[in-house]
Amino acid sequence: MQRVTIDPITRLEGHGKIEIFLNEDGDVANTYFQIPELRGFERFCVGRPVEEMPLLTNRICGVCPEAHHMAAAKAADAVYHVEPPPAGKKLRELLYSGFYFTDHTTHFYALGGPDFVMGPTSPVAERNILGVIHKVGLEIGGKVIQARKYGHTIVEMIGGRKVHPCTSIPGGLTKGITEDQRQEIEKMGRWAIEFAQFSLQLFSDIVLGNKEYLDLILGDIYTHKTYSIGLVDENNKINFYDGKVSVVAPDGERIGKYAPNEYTDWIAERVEPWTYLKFPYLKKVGWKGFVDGKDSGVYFATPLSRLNAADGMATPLAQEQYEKFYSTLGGKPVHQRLAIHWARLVELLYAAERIVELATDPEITSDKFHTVPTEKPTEGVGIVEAPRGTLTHHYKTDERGILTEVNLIVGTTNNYAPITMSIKKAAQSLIKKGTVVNEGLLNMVEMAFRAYDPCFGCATHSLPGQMPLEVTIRNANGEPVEVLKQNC
Amino acid sequence: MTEEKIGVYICHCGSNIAGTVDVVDVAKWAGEELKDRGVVVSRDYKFMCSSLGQELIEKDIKELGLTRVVVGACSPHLHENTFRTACDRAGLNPYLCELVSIREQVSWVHTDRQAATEKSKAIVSGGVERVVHNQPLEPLHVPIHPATLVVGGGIAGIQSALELADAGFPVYLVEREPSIGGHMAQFDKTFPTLDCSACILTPKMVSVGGHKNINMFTWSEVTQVDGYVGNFTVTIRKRARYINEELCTGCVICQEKCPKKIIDEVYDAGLGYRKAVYTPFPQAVPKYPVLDRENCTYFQKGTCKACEKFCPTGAIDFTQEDEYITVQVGNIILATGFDLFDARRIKQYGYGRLANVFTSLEFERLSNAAGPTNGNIVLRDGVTTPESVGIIHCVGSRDKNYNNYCSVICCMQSLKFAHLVEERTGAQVTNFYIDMRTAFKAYDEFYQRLLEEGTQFIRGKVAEITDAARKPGEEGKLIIQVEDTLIGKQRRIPVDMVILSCGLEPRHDAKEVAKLFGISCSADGWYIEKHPKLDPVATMTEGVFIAGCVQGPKDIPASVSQGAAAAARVLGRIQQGEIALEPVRASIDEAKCSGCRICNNMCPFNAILFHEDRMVSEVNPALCQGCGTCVAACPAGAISGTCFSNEQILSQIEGLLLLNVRRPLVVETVY
Amino acid sequence: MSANGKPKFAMYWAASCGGCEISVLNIHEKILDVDANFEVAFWPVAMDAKYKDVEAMPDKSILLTLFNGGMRNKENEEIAHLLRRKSQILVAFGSCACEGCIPGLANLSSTEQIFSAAYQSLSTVNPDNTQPQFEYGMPEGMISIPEFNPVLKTLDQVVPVDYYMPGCPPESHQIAAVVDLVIQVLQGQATLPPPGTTIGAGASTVCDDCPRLRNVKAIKKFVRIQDLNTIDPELCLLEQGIPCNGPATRNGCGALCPKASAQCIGCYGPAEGVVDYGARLIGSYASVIDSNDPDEIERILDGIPDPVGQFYRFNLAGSLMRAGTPAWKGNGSAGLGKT
Amino acid sequence: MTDAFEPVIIGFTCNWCSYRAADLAGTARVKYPPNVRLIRLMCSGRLDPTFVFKALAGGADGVLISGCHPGECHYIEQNYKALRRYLLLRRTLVGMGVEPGRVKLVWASAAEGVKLAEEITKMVAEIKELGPLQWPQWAQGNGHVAKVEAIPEEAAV
Repeated sequence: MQRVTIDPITRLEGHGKIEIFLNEDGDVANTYFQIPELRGFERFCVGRPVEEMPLLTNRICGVCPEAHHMAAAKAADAVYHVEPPPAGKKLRELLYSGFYFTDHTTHFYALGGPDFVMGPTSPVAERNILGVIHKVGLEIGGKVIQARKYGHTIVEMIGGRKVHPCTSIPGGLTKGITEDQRQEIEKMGRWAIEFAQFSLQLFSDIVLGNKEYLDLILGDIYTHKTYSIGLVDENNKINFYDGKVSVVAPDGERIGKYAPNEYTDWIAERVEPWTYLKFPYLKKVGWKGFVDGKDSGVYFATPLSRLNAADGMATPLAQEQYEKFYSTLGGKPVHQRLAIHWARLVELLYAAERIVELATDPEITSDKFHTVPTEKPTEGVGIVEAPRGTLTHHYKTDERGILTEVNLIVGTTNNYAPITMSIKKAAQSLIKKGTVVNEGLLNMVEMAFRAYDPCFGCATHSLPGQMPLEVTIRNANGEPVEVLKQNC
Repeated sequence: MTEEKIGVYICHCGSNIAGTVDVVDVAKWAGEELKDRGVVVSRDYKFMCSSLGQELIEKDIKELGLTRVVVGACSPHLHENTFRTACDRAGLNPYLCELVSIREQVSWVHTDRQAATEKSKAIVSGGVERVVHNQPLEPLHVPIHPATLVVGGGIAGIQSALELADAGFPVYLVEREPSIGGHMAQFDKTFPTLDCSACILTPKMVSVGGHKNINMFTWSEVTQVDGYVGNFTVTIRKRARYINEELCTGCVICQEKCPKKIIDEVYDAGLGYRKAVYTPFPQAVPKYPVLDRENCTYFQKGTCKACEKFCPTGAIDFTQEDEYITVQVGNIILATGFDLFDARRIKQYGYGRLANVFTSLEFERLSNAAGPTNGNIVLRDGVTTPESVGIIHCVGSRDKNYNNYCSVICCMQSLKFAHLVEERTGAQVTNFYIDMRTAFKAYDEFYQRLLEEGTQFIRGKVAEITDAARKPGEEGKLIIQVEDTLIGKQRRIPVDMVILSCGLEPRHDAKEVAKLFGISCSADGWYIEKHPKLDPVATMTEGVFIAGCVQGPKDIPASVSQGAAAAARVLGRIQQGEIALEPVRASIDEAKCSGCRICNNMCPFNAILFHEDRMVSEVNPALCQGCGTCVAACPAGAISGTCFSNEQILSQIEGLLLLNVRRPLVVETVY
Repeated sequence: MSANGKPKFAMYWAASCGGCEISVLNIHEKILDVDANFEVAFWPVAMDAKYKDVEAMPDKSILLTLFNGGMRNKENEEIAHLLRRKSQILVAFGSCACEGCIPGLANLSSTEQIFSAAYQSLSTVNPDNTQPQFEYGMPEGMISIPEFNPVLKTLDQVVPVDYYMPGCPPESHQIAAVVDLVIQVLQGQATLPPPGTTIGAGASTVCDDCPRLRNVKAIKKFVRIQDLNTIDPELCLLEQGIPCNGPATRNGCGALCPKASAQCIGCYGPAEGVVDYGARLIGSYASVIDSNDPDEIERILDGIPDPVGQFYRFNLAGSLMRAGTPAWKGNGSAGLGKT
Repeated sequence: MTDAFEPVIIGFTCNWCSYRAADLAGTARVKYPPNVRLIRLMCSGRLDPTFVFKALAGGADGVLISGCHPGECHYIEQNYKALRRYLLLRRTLVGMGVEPGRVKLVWASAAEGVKLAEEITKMVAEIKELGPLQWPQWAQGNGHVAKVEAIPEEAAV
């Protein structure tokens, strides 16, 4: 038996590692996507005061600390049975929308975008943000950097810091914003809407206008008929900060919605001995292994799944794009994973519109941004939509608000099973009878997991350089038979 | 690894150390094991502190070029100075010498020779690690202001003031009461010689009053003390007398004309009366009366002014206000005396309930010719002369319910009372004592004399004094219930009058006063001397001395000697002109100080100031006493202290734990 | 020096969150200066990252390595040793590498406790208590994951470190400044600070940069921030009873959190020359408690329900008590000089 | 280490009271176990928690802090600062899993040589009960559990 080791790949926490085993015929027997790191947050947060969690859990991920900050703050609210005043909630959501705008921008232009803008078969050296900038023009590159800056500015204004915000506490925030800041945010928001529309235009010009890409998107390689989940408001419209989690079956039927405190009825996690990361699945359906279909509990949580799980967008321009999205791709639900990139842009527009909505809300500059908790702290769950998937924080405390139990289901973790499946499928489709399509394998496997934007992906390609990929094909004894490496 | 060349010297102290510690082994061990820690020579010697021992060190410093010295011998409090001086003679800065105690801390307190030897090694190793971080220092020199503050105008304070003033140096004498004199001025006779208290005290009071070098503040209190030895700034509150001292002749017509009578709780111990404007007693110094505002009809009702009307010199001044006067002094002598134990606290003795139970002070007034009864010893009714009197010793003293200590003077004063009663009334006197304590010159002779005079003595602690008669002969009497421990029987002694020989207690406000002057009280409230035997009048606070009963109960001769002794100590300082202080001081690195102001209230000596402009704190080395509290409090580690720096202590810990010679506790995994 | 004559640059993440990388990216155009002045030899986020390529490099051939992340598993330590060998200048970059950061709090727990918390959590269905195995035989063959260290170590507890750059993450403007410095050094216009120095930060503490009013401190009670009706935007947080770590925390961030009315949580670590960060806070907080009565002091201290977390939030792995190696070791004879 | 566990205790003493008390114990030939090694500070207020951590991390099984009785501090009130720090330090150590009995605060005046000796004897016995401080093992992370949940009210103050 032969094995192919891809190590390291773009990682989540620590390096990701892909093991591909070939059977005697040289076909793919199995693949393993290993996450080789554990830091133990669920243990060492125990004993800490609950108000520390928005600060401690930031450090789970420096790419999406805002998501942990929000989930933790909401869980802490729940622990104290306290509702932030309207201004408090809106400020948090405004911060969060700013973050979404930055994050989605970075991902599309720096990571996902290049595959399409440059073309999947273009030299790897060009398939990065600089390549994009060269192709579409410097002034767009400037816009991209501008967009990231704007998003960070909004985060810093409300969150106190660009990375690892610090202002959310049980019951609201430590500070509000001034009228001047509000105006600045509104200005940036309006610019953001234009930028988002421009980005969607760019996508439809370059990608939708090109049959080759469309086929790639609609092709079977990246299609998994799994469940979709995503946070929706009372009108079943997408909301990143608040609401219930809608669960939609592969056939598009909504099998239910769960409130944060009901998540354990819906989500379960499976432990495999060969990786540090757990595999969440739908408890009601059950774990059937790495397979899709209505009988398998495997689900995914991405921009695409959120569109699938919702009935539409809460803002007008994004709603138009939502409709266009499904009409183009042949109705709901969409299972082709590469469509995640497009869905992400629809969310980008929503985030931008939401920024303006909130920035123009008369309450946003109110000084009533915090409610002092009065009830005895007990237990609480907080859920937000991280860009990379539904993020769940669950705390139990003693009567002083000291944590006695902590459970976290982190964004990307939701997609661990589907990513593994996508990688396997890509490998199977590309490794036949021991013959390997070098560039193809590397790139396609890459695209397979990059579509999910596993944590850190956003950072990966924003520098000139090459994909961190190499495939070693080894025999069963682990001796290298062939080494494929990208040169540039 | 240090560049220093360290010499280690282990003392046998005859057999004091060598008897329990293998000093030769310790010295050998240090020479070998601590070689790579900088030890270049390690010796043991019979008596390091002997001149030969010191020469040994000096020789090595000169010949081997030692840069650090560690001596393993006795406590630094004994010989630190000896060895520092030796180093100094050899040209090594004295503060580069470290004395570690392997006698008091090892050989004298341990028995197991091996354990003691091992511990000695650890202690020496601690000294070696520490000494590397010692810095060469110079003692701080502080000039001494020639003036002195004496607080308390009792006999001790008076003695101090006169000694200093006669030597030609200015003195500020502060007294809380209207007149100086203190308790002694209330007495009639003084034991054992029975000479008249006033006769011996008044001349001294007068010479104080008239002394050109003594600036007297009566009816006054010290409210603030800033600064440090050699240069204190003292604020004195001079309470308004409502008498113009320029004009007053002390004729006391005002006192005669004043319509308001008040029981005199202070001077006459509540037995007599005084006026609202008064001098406490005829020989008062100064002669000016005091107008007591609380009791003055004019101040309370708005009319009267009799005193003003009749004052021949127009010296009455109702507009006077308290004055605050600031003086500079180099030293301070505290002689604030004692309070009498409050006999009411012992319910079963019935004082305050049973009319004819008197306190010692009351009796002093009764027997005083200038007292309320002109020296007639009578019962509360003011007429009846007692036929039998019981005198009870140790009231409030040597009693775990009140004070554990012996008040020293009670036995002798009781004997004095017994003598006076018998002499003046012929009454039968019975003394109730626990132990007779009549040490010191001519005291026991006095006791013998009393025995001959027929005074009865019953050994036993009085259980109760009651007026409840049980037997015939007890009616109308006070019955003293006591167990006579000599015959081992309960006895009931009926008497007409009981005198409680009350003990001495620290002033009720002793603790606040101690805080004001930066000295410390013992648990029972007496001020702590620097050394109970060798330095009884100095305190731990440089420049502050104590004399008389503030330091503990004592009789007049002892108080006088202490007054003189304290003065002598101060004179010595003044003569030197300056004083050398240990350079143990804290300092702040401004580059590291963020001005968080956490250290700002760490210093009871106000040595830390905050510069608003630069937003940094600074230590005034003149005020700093070197306790190091701010060093430990600084969150930024911006404060460091000489002689006890972090480096020194942390290194000493490593040395004590032998980390300097031991293998790592945890071995690193190496690839 | 490489073929193109540009010195080699490397950046690596061990157990970290990626915030350091984001902070580096947030220096925006400066990143191009790095590209212009250095040949990026090794940077997993940016490019091909095969360890054996690094192993193939001659020792000391990388001029500058920014190393972030803690030593959570054996693989982290191997790379630390590898990069130490290959690098002339090794910088402990960010709180994790300098002092362990938040993940260092794991040093209060045993491996067993950490694993059971993770793999027996209340949403985990794990009846036969499966746990990750460092080596595991699948039907297709053996596969392995790096061995989990019993404690999280800081970088300098595993290899000698030349410079420390604190912060969680280090602020972009500080990174930019350091990049400028190194480039100036390359152009001979500046010299490097002495080894062991902390760079990209101040020598004082956060209060130095904090605009809040401060007075002489006398603390009557410590409060949990959510229990305050209003946080005075002008006054020192500690004086409001909020346990702010600013006084003991090295400056360099610009007092971001206190400016946002949130307490400083100490991510820049101890000030210059401090041996134990938490000890400084214990000493200073306690000193300003305004009571001499043991019972009242205890009552006031109840306001700090989690002293270890409060005082060692970022610093536990670098502290005397919970350091992975004996604290006195490698810290100079008096355990000083380490920041 | 010998088979019978002999703890090492580092003692911090105040120059004005407890260090003199130790001297007095010596002059009076009062006996106590040799497990304690003393360091002289000018005042218990100088005690930096760093010293305690340093000692425990360096292999000491216990730390004794001693200063002047409340109200008797040579520097007026600095021993109260020591008290405050001790109480917070003890809470922190408990949080780290160190038994509170391992670090003790004892007031001892210059006159209390006997008391100091008694306290030392008592503490040595208590530490022997507790056994060695497992710091090196904890530092390795092997099975350390923060076993001490609450602070018993036996404050030696």
